[in-house]
Amino acid sequence: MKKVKRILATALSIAMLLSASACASVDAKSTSTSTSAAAATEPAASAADTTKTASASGPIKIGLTTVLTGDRSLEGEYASNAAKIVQDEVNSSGGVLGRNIEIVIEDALGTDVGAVNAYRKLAADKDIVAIVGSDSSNDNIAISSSVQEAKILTTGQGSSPKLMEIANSNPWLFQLRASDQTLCAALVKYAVEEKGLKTFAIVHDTETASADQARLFTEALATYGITPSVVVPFTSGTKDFSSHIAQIQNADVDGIFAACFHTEAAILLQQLRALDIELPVFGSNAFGDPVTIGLAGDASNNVYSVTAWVPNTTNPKGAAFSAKYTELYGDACAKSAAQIYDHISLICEAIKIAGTTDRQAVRDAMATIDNYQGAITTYDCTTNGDCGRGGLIVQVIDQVPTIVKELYSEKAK
Amino acid sequence: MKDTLTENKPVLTLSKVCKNFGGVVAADNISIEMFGGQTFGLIGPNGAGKTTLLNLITGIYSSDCGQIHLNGKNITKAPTHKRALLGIARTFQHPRLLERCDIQTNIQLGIDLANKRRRKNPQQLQSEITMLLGYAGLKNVNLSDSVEKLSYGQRKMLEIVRSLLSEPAVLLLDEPAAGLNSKEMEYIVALIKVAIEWDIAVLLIEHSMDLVMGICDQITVLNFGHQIASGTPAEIQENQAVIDAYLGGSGHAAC
Amino acid sequence: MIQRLKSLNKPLLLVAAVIAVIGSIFIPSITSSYMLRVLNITMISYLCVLSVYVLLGMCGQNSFAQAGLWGVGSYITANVMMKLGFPTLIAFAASTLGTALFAFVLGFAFFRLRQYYFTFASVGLMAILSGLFMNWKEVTGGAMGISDVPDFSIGGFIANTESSMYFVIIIVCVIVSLLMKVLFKSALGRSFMAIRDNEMAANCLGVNSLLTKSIAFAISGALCGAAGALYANLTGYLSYQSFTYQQSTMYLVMIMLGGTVSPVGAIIGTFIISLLQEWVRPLQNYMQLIYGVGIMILMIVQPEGIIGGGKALYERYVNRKQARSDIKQSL
Amino acid sequence: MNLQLLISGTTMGIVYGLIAMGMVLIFRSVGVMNFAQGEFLMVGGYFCYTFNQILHLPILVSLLLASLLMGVVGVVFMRTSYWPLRKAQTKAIIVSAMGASIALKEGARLTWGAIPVSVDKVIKGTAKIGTATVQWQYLSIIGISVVLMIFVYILLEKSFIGHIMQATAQDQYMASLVGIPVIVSIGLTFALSAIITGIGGGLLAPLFFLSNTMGAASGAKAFAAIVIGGFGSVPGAIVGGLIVGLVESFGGAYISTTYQLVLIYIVLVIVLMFRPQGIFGERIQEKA
Repeated sequence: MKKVKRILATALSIAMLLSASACASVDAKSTSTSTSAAAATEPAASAADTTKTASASGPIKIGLTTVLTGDRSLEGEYASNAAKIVQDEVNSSGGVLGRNIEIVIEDALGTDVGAVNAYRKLAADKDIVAIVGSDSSNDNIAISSSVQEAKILTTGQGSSPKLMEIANSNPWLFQLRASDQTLCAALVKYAVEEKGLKTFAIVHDTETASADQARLFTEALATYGITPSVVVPFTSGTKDFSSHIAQIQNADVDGIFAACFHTEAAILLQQLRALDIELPVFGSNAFGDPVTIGLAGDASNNVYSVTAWVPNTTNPKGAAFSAKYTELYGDACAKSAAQIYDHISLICEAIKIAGTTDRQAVRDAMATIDNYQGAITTYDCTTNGDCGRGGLIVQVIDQVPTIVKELYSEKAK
Repeated sequence: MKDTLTENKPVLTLSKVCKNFGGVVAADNISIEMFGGQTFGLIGPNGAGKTTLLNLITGIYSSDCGQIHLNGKNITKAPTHKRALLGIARTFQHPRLLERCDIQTNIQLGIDLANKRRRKNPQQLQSEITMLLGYAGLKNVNLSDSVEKLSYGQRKMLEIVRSLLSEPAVLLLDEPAAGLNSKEMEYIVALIKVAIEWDIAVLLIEHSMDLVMGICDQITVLNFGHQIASGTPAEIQENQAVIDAYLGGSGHAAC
Repeated sequence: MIQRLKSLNKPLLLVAAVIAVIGSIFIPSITSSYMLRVLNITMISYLCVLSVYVLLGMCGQNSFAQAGLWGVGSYITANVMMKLGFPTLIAFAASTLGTALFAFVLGFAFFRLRQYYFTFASVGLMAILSGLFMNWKEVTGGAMGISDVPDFSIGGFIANTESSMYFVIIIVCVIVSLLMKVLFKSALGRSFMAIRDNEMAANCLGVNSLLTKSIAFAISGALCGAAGALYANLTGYLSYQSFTYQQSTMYLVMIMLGGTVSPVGAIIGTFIISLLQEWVRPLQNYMQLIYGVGIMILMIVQPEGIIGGGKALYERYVNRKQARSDIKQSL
Repeated sequence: MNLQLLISGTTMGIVYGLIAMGMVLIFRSVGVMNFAQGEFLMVGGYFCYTFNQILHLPILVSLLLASLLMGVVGVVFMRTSYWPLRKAQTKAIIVSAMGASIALKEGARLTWGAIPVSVDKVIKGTAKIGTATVQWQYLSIIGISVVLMIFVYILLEKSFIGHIMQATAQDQYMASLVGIPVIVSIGLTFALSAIITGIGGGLLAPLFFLSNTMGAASGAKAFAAIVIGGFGSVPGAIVGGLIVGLVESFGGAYISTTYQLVLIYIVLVIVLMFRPQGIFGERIQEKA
């Protein structure tokens, strides 16, 4: 199925590139064909048609904004796959309130304007009961004012403390994720107390989440009276880390705290190990992610990472989902996918409790949910921010993230 | 309306101006004096450095040595737009108009320059425009048409009209008659007459001898950047060096 | 001939304008807040595209730094309102003039560069600005950006809803468009076009290239600054994600698509591209692909832009008509 | 440390130089900057990935096959996004190239997915140079790049095809008058450019990993390299590349890692201010 889709896509793109050379008449044709093809190969495409009128018997619509296209489209691939799984799963088990659910996906484009437009388009559809925001604190903060306006239950995937503040002051926005504050603190605790390391370097992407995590690492270290010997920031898309590594070497430290996304993480690890720097690396969630491990290969061994999710999780619900994902799509199931699974399940749960699809009722129902067992962890939505409880500290051994410590954090207040 | 002052005081003086590109001498110690209300011919075979001299006067090239004075003001170092403001107007061998604008705008551009010195009163301006367009044979073109609609000759006329409207002290015409038919030649002559009427010093680069000999008060002949002769048309026609330059091996005139 | 046709068009245009005005007044009451936001953003982009029109369309200078200037405007507003606590109008003025000044000074440095060297410098400027937007914590709030920028307000009137902001923006757009018309007819505008069509001839007509180009860049800066101020007030959240090189290229695409010959081109281009972005949403995964190919095809079909192409057609039609009438007369 | 920086700076520099060279070839032949060059890098990388990881061919074979395919891509790209607009103003060509680059990015994502992937290294492991360590992959990149550069030089200066290309680059109309089929010659140039850049992509994949957006970053730096080195000059592109690479590594180590990219562009602007034509370029004199 997937292969076919991809081959078709290639054929299409080439066909259209060629058609571009021909005259306008070709334009109409090629566009229309590709549209239909898109609809055929992309179930969600038909779902995006928001012109259907409301009806009690029709499916319950849940919105999902994610980055399908453009620079951050990795997130979207996982999200839309996961959305399909959870949609089928719920519907095959009798749906919610006896009705099927339908997940309407809009593309956040990886820009503020894109995120807001996508969100508002979903919110404008009266049938949509709740919306899952995209996997970026920036996007979630960007939409927060629209959330106030739209008065519809919205779950944010971002993990930054800033988002937590905003969520706590916004009754409609829930941050269904452990705030980095708790997780980063836990990793520092582990490195200092259980590994007994004294001096650290911090290397981080200046992009929002990573910059935040770096700040939190520093703050947590301060509680042990440790100030990082050197802090080395870099911009997203950095390919050559020699100057960064040089600074770390000069500082000569016991351990490295690192915060960035998959590609940068993998490149950083590879270049570190290539220079025979075997220092322990304590990384943000990306460092324990299958994508990073797949890229970095052996270089990812003996890397510690604080994350909420590993594909080989012990949590039965998570394990089942992870297995299903891999079976359907071939790749290992990443955090972004599991997150969508939990968000949608939680929303369905809220709808069940509310017993209606009235937006206000669903929102109130959400606020009553406490220690709900999801695929990633348990959730406590009694306050809007920092709802995901617990996390994991994993060590990568033979390219497999192995849990060395399970965390259950109290809510950050 | 000529006054005696400008009669004996040169408007534009080039003293020992020289320029060379790499080894090639484009202008070698050229000295010229131009008077208001007179036409000054500049002739010579192709590549004699006529256009270069124009570029030196307008400041597109900076001269290697020598000095240029306009109404006693030294403008040797002044940038092109300054010189234009001080009253040096020119046309180009191939007309350079605002290709993507209408004729009105092109004319207006000349008036803008005049306005930068002092505002003109509208009625007088309007009459001037109609008169000049009349002389230029552009009487019945539509001012709101794009210049793309004009013929090559008409463009050249328009360019001259534009420079005249900018009320220059000196008007430099670079081969205005090249590629024009006899009718259009007459327009050129008419326009130059207007310039003289307005007490403008006209510098005329031209290959068409009849035109030059017919209209110029003074003529200078250039060859390979050297000033080989100067004088009245009559003197020039007698001058042996000139005849050699034209008939001898060193290049030949276009006409 | 054309004169007559134009005069024939006059009443039509008037009617069209009236319809447009009435229509635009009623739009907020009939559209969703989603569509309204799209329109607001589109109109803000229109201001930025106008800035490209002034610089490229009128003065013939191509810049890739417009989104950067837009960002400068936004961050000025955010800082003036939040850190210094000034009211909207002052912030708006500060953004407009501040960005204009910024652009003017840079222009004075960059326009010593001829032809496409300026374009290169502008690419550099854009990269430098986006680097600052992302990392200069004190001013731009770093990557996290600045949230909760206050709403637009004058005296008692606070534009805290989408529709009220819609009217604010549309008023600014109309005023700016009229100013564009004035500029186009002014001596300054003519000197821009003189430089565009032939810089040397322009100099010989007393136009100071460096100064004039810098002024053009300053005006485009002012437009971007105004757009930035409105954007900050509208969304209340600024982050580096918005002010990117890609955004600058989008503005270029918009003006090229609409046609660089007149502000109308800017309007058409902006609306086509912005709305296309939203129309292709149902294609989900494929939207950007179609979008990209769409741009290519449009460019190939209308290299002069839609207005340019339209103008050509119109003139051909006029000429045909003229020719026919001439033949008639000759018979 | 400095030796380390020098070596990594140089290697990165050569890489940028390689991409820049591809851009310069196109610029010289059609006088327009190709805004989709970075995408050539990406597509080349993915072709290499397809042969190497999906069809499990040895890396060198994959590189060869990928480069052949890239030749085709180059021609198709020329035919679709340049040729129809060859008579239009250059801005139109730039815009259509931008459209093409979006289309290529998205096409690649739809074909190969958004999850970044990698390919085999030509030579695994690391080598020691004095106190510095460098991955063999870098060294092989330098090796192959140098070979490619020499190849391009010979092709352009010594071969018949090269002369055809140069003639067309100098004056398309004249070239067509003396019976050179312009479309063929331009097509060849695009193909050559795509091949060079594509191979670059294949070689970089194991170091920087493949994603549909990898083109942009490298493209930007290659652009800086061209401007610094001198527009339209092949040696300029390479020297510019080296400068960018060194500024990146040393600037990062001694000035600021946050503003690495900014530093490069500050250098670019400074160079423009004092020598607009770049180091090797010759200034374009405006004709009076």
